[in-house]
Amino acid sequence: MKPSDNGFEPRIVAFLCKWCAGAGADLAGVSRLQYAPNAVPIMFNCTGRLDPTFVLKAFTQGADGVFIGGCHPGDCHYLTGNYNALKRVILLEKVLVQFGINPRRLRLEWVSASEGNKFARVMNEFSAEIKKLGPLEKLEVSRCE
Amino acid sequence: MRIILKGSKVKSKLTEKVEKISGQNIFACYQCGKCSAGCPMIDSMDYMPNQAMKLLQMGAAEEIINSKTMWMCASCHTCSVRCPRDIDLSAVMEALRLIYLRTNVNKVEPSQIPEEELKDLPQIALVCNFRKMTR
Amino acid sequence: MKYAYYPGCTLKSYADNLESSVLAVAEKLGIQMEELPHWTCCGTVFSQADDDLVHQIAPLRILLDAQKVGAKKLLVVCSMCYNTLKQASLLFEKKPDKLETLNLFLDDEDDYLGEVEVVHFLQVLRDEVGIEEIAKQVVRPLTGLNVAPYYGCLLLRPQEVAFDEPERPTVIEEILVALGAEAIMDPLKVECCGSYQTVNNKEIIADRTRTIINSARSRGAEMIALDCPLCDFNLDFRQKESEKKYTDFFTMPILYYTQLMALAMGINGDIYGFDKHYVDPRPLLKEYELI
Amino acid sequence: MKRIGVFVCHCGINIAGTLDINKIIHRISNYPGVAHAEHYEYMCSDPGQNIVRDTIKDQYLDGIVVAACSPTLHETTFRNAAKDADMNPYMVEIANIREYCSWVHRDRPEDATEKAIRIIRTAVEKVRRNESLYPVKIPVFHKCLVIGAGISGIQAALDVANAGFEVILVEKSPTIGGRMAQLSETFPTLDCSQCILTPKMVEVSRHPKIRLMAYSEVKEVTGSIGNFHVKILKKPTYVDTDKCNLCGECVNVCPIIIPSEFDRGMSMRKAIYMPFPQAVPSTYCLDEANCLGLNPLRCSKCQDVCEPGAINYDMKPEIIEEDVGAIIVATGYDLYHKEALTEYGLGIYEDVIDGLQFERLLSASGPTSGEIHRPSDGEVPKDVVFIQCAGSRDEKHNPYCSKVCCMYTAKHAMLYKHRVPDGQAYIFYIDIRSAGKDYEEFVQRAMEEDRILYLRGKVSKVFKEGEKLVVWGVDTLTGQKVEVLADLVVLATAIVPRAATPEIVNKLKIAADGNGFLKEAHPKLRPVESLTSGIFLAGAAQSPKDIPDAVSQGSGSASKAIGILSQKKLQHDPTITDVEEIACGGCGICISVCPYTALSMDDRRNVVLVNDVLCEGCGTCAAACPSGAAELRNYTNRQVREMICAALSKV
Repeated sequence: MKPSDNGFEPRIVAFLCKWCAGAGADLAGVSRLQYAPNAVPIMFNCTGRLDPTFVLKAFTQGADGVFIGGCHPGDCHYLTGNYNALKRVILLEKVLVQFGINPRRLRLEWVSASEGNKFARVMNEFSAEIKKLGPLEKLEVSRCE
Repeated sequence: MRIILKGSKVKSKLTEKVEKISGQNIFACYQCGKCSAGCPMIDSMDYMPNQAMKLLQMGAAEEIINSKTMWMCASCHTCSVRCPRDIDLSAVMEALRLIYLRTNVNKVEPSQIPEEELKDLPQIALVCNFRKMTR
Repeated sequence: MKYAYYPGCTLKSYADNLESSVLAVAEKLGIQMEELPHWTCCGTVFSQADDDLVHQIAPLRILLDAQKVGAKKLLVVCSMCYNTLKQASLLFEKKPDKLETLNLFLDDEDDYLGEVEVVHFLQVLRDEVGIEEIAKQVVRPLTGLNVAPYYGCLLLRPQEVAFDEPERPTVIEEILVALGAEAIMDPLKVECCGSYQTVNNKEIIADRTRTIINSARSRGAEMIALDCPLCDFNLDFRQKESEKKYTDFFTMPILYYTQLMALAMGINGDIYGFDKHYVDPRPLLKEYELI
Repeated sequence: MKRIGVFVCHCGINIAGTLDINKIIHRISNYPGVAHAEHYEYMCSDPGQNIVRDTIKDQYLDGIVVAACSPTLHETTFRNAAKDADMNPYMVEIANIREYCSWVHRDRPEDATEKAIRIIRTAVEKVRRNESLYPVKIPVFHKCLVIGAGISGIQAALDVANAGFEVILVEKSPTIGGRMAQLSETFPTLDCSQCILTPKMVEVSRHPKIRLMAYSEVKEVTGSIGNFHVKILKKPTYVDTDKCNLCGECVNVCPIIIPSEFDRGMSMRKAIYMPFPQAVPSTYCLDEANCLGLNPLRCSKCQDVCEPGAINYDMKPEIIEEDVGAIIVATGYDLYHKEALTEYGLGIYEDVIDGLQFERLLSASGPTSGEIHRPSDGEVPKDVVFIQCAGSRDEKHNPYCSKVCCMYTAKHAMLYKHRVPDGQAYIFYIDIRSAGKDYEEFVQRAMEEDRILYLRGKVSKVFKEGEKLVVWGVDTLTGQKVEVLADLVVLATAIVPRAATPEIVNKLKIAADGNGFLKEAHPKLRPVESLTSGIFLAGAAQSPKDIPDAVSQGSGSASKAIGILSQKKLQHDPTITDVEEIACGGCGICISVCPYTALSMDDRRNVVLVNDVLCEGCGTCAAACPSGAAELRNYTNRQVREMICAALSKV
């Protein structure tokens, strides 16, 4: 494992639902909260759209971490999409271990539209954590060129 | 006397211990008083069962540990079967007794029971009493 | 009908009239009761502490004994023993991890598999024998005798152990009616007698006893039928204190329901043990020409 | 390959102040598929939009990406601009490089610029594979079904009908009016319930747009929003309404006497009966279950005595089929079954009654003509105990608050005092919940003016001692155990959903919550909609409610229904799921995860069908589909995978 101050900038994909986590990220922007720029957002209507293979795809394409941001339990715009996401993440964590990927590289957080602060905070925390874990090297990866 | 409340007191060790031993959530009590209304021993108690619950919520350890309430409880479970919050009050009382007894003191001293009483009392009463009132 | 039978300490001493009448009635009704060979104390009260597994060893040993003799059901007569054993068996059923810990602790014994069902004698009478069958065995109906049943706490509470409606049980009433007696509905029949407080607070028991007996009397009862030896002590022997404390208090005979059953079934009089009660029931029974 | 245009907005210095626009343009221009890249200071301004419009045409673009602020702000703006340039609006994607990038990474401009490039590339990858979409259009039947004709259903039916649409109002019992018809006087104004209700009942029966079907039940509902097909069972009343002249001779001769449901067993009725004199429709009903037999040889007393010959034993149940565009469910409530409250002796002591029974005692048209006589011996009770939260807020019974009991108990005690001035009323309560206009004042009045004794504590036990009921309670404020020798005990038993609610839930394919009440689409923002489009909820079927709330929700659901009925055709966002039949294995996993019942199995072909109208486009099915047959339009697996690659690409 590499030390965290080695200048390593992790690549992170952030799957966000547009109603809660995406809106929370908007609020972080409007509030000009500064956070680590490592995560590139990909927007869904709902975290229910999160096919587990998307996470695996991201790791095989060179992501060092995958973030999923959904609505708090009970707040899903589509009623139960976030519960499905949660179930899939729990399974994915087990699958990742099988692939030799530290499951801490996958993180699911509930972020509401009013939690700009939380969004910025978890972005910083997650980036720092992935930095500490270092680049994902255990896979034979063919990074997208 | 005025009970001085502060955060550190409300988050009382005693309450925490009672919850751990009894397995009950003290803060589930919403003070309807149904336990007290049906309690057969209440005339001999200083604090009513619901008041004991409130004192535990406040973390008023002194008041509760020096109270007669838990010793007067006869473990008849009437409060527990009727509690609308499904709190086993009987277990809470047991926890309070145990916290006291585990400091290695007896509430009832078996040797102090008069000879002629002992002659009459059935085993069941004695064993039962000692199980509840001695360490 | 064959059962492993756990008597408990008090049935062998203070309440031997309960045991002898139970055994006689059981024989008459064809209930075979085989006493566990090496039984020990049940612990008398179920420990309600979540962190106190040691106190569950006593009931566990008894359940283990029952398992050893191959019993599916363990028959208990004393309601305190019933409560303790029933609650313990339910705990082992609901929290297998606790049972596992205890099984490991008792490492020189077999593991208890959690399959013994604890049943009370009343349950057997109602569900296995049937009230009708009891009625058939009656040779000397207790006609005209006004009896108030009294249940106390431990047959009915907590809810999990109750084999009858906790607030409004009827099983003793049903039996009394089958015996030809009048069953008096007393709402205090499920109230606590004061239990173990009798050791160091007999004043309170004197009050409880007076309240319960007066309530039964005000509804026309001449005697109380109950099933718990501790309730019996409190309601019967503690009437002495009630008399002392309240000059306007009148005593009332207290009997086990099984004594009344034995009487009505015409079983040999030696087993009744009427002489063991503080309040002698015999004058009343004579009045009704039952003895 | 599609020709994609990228338009990068400076947003003044909001974006350009942090991001290196030139670098972005340079890198994006070289990205595969990008035919044109362009930047401007304010892309959302008129000149900016003109650039977009003109470039679409000049460069023959197939799709565009606007890299600017959050799509919540200007997605519609640019979609409209594209439309002006004859581009399908669904070929426009917004890359949010302001809120998600320039504003939040001001201290790291280089990294921010790289992130912006990746964000734009993901949008390019998406739009390259977007397809043109057109709104789903659905025809509408301009008719509304209202199930349940209590006050909430009546209000809903009248509102929809007054808006000019036809209404079918179905009521299970022989009369409309529901629970409100049983009430005496209403809090906090104490106006007579029937006086304010019956005019509305009459209005319903006379309204030219309302088809009232009393003594009827909904048997089957198929279809979806705009196009429901319903089958309604009209039960036979065995009385020809047109011939019946309401003489009542049939009732006089009927030999069968059973407890009256309307009076909650406080009075008796015959097998042929009218629930109450103001019933609507105003006619008799022969209750098949209790009649000695519809065979004229068995009894036939009513038929013999009926001069106009209105009694017809040959009447048969009818099934009526209707097409409707919207459905309002207002099936109401029951009281918690009283036998469950064993410690209060309800069910064995005649003088322990529930709130609705007490309403009937108070009612001027009730069995005692509004005088208070207790059921056991007809005596006027002098000490009356009211017990609140009987079966409510109780983990052993119902965990929720029944909401109306605090108010109606105050009213009961007050009305009792008005009828029996020398009597005493005691109310045992845990909390007084009197939130509502003039409600708190009402409760205070009960305490101050009528001297009703409020005791803060819950009763533990009620039992009989001679002619009296002993009530063991507590007053937690004084810390005293109290005992009342009462003549009558009134329990404010919990409000529970009607027993038939699960059946309704199944038939309509809507949902119920953990307590059995109908579940709303969103607890705050969509409180009158069910989870199924086109089906709305009203009244206590959704949760315990008082009359004003029930009426409000009735009106609310009516306005929602009118919103559908008033449209020629319904439009629906086309971002929905498609199932590719060849790939579909018919496993049905997607059906189990769909929260909108938008998917169904075609049993014949063993493939899943999508109901375009019901699908809301969450994509949960697409994520669950093991064969990739279910695809969310413009969010396909292929698109997302390419977006992932773009997000991770080297800049």
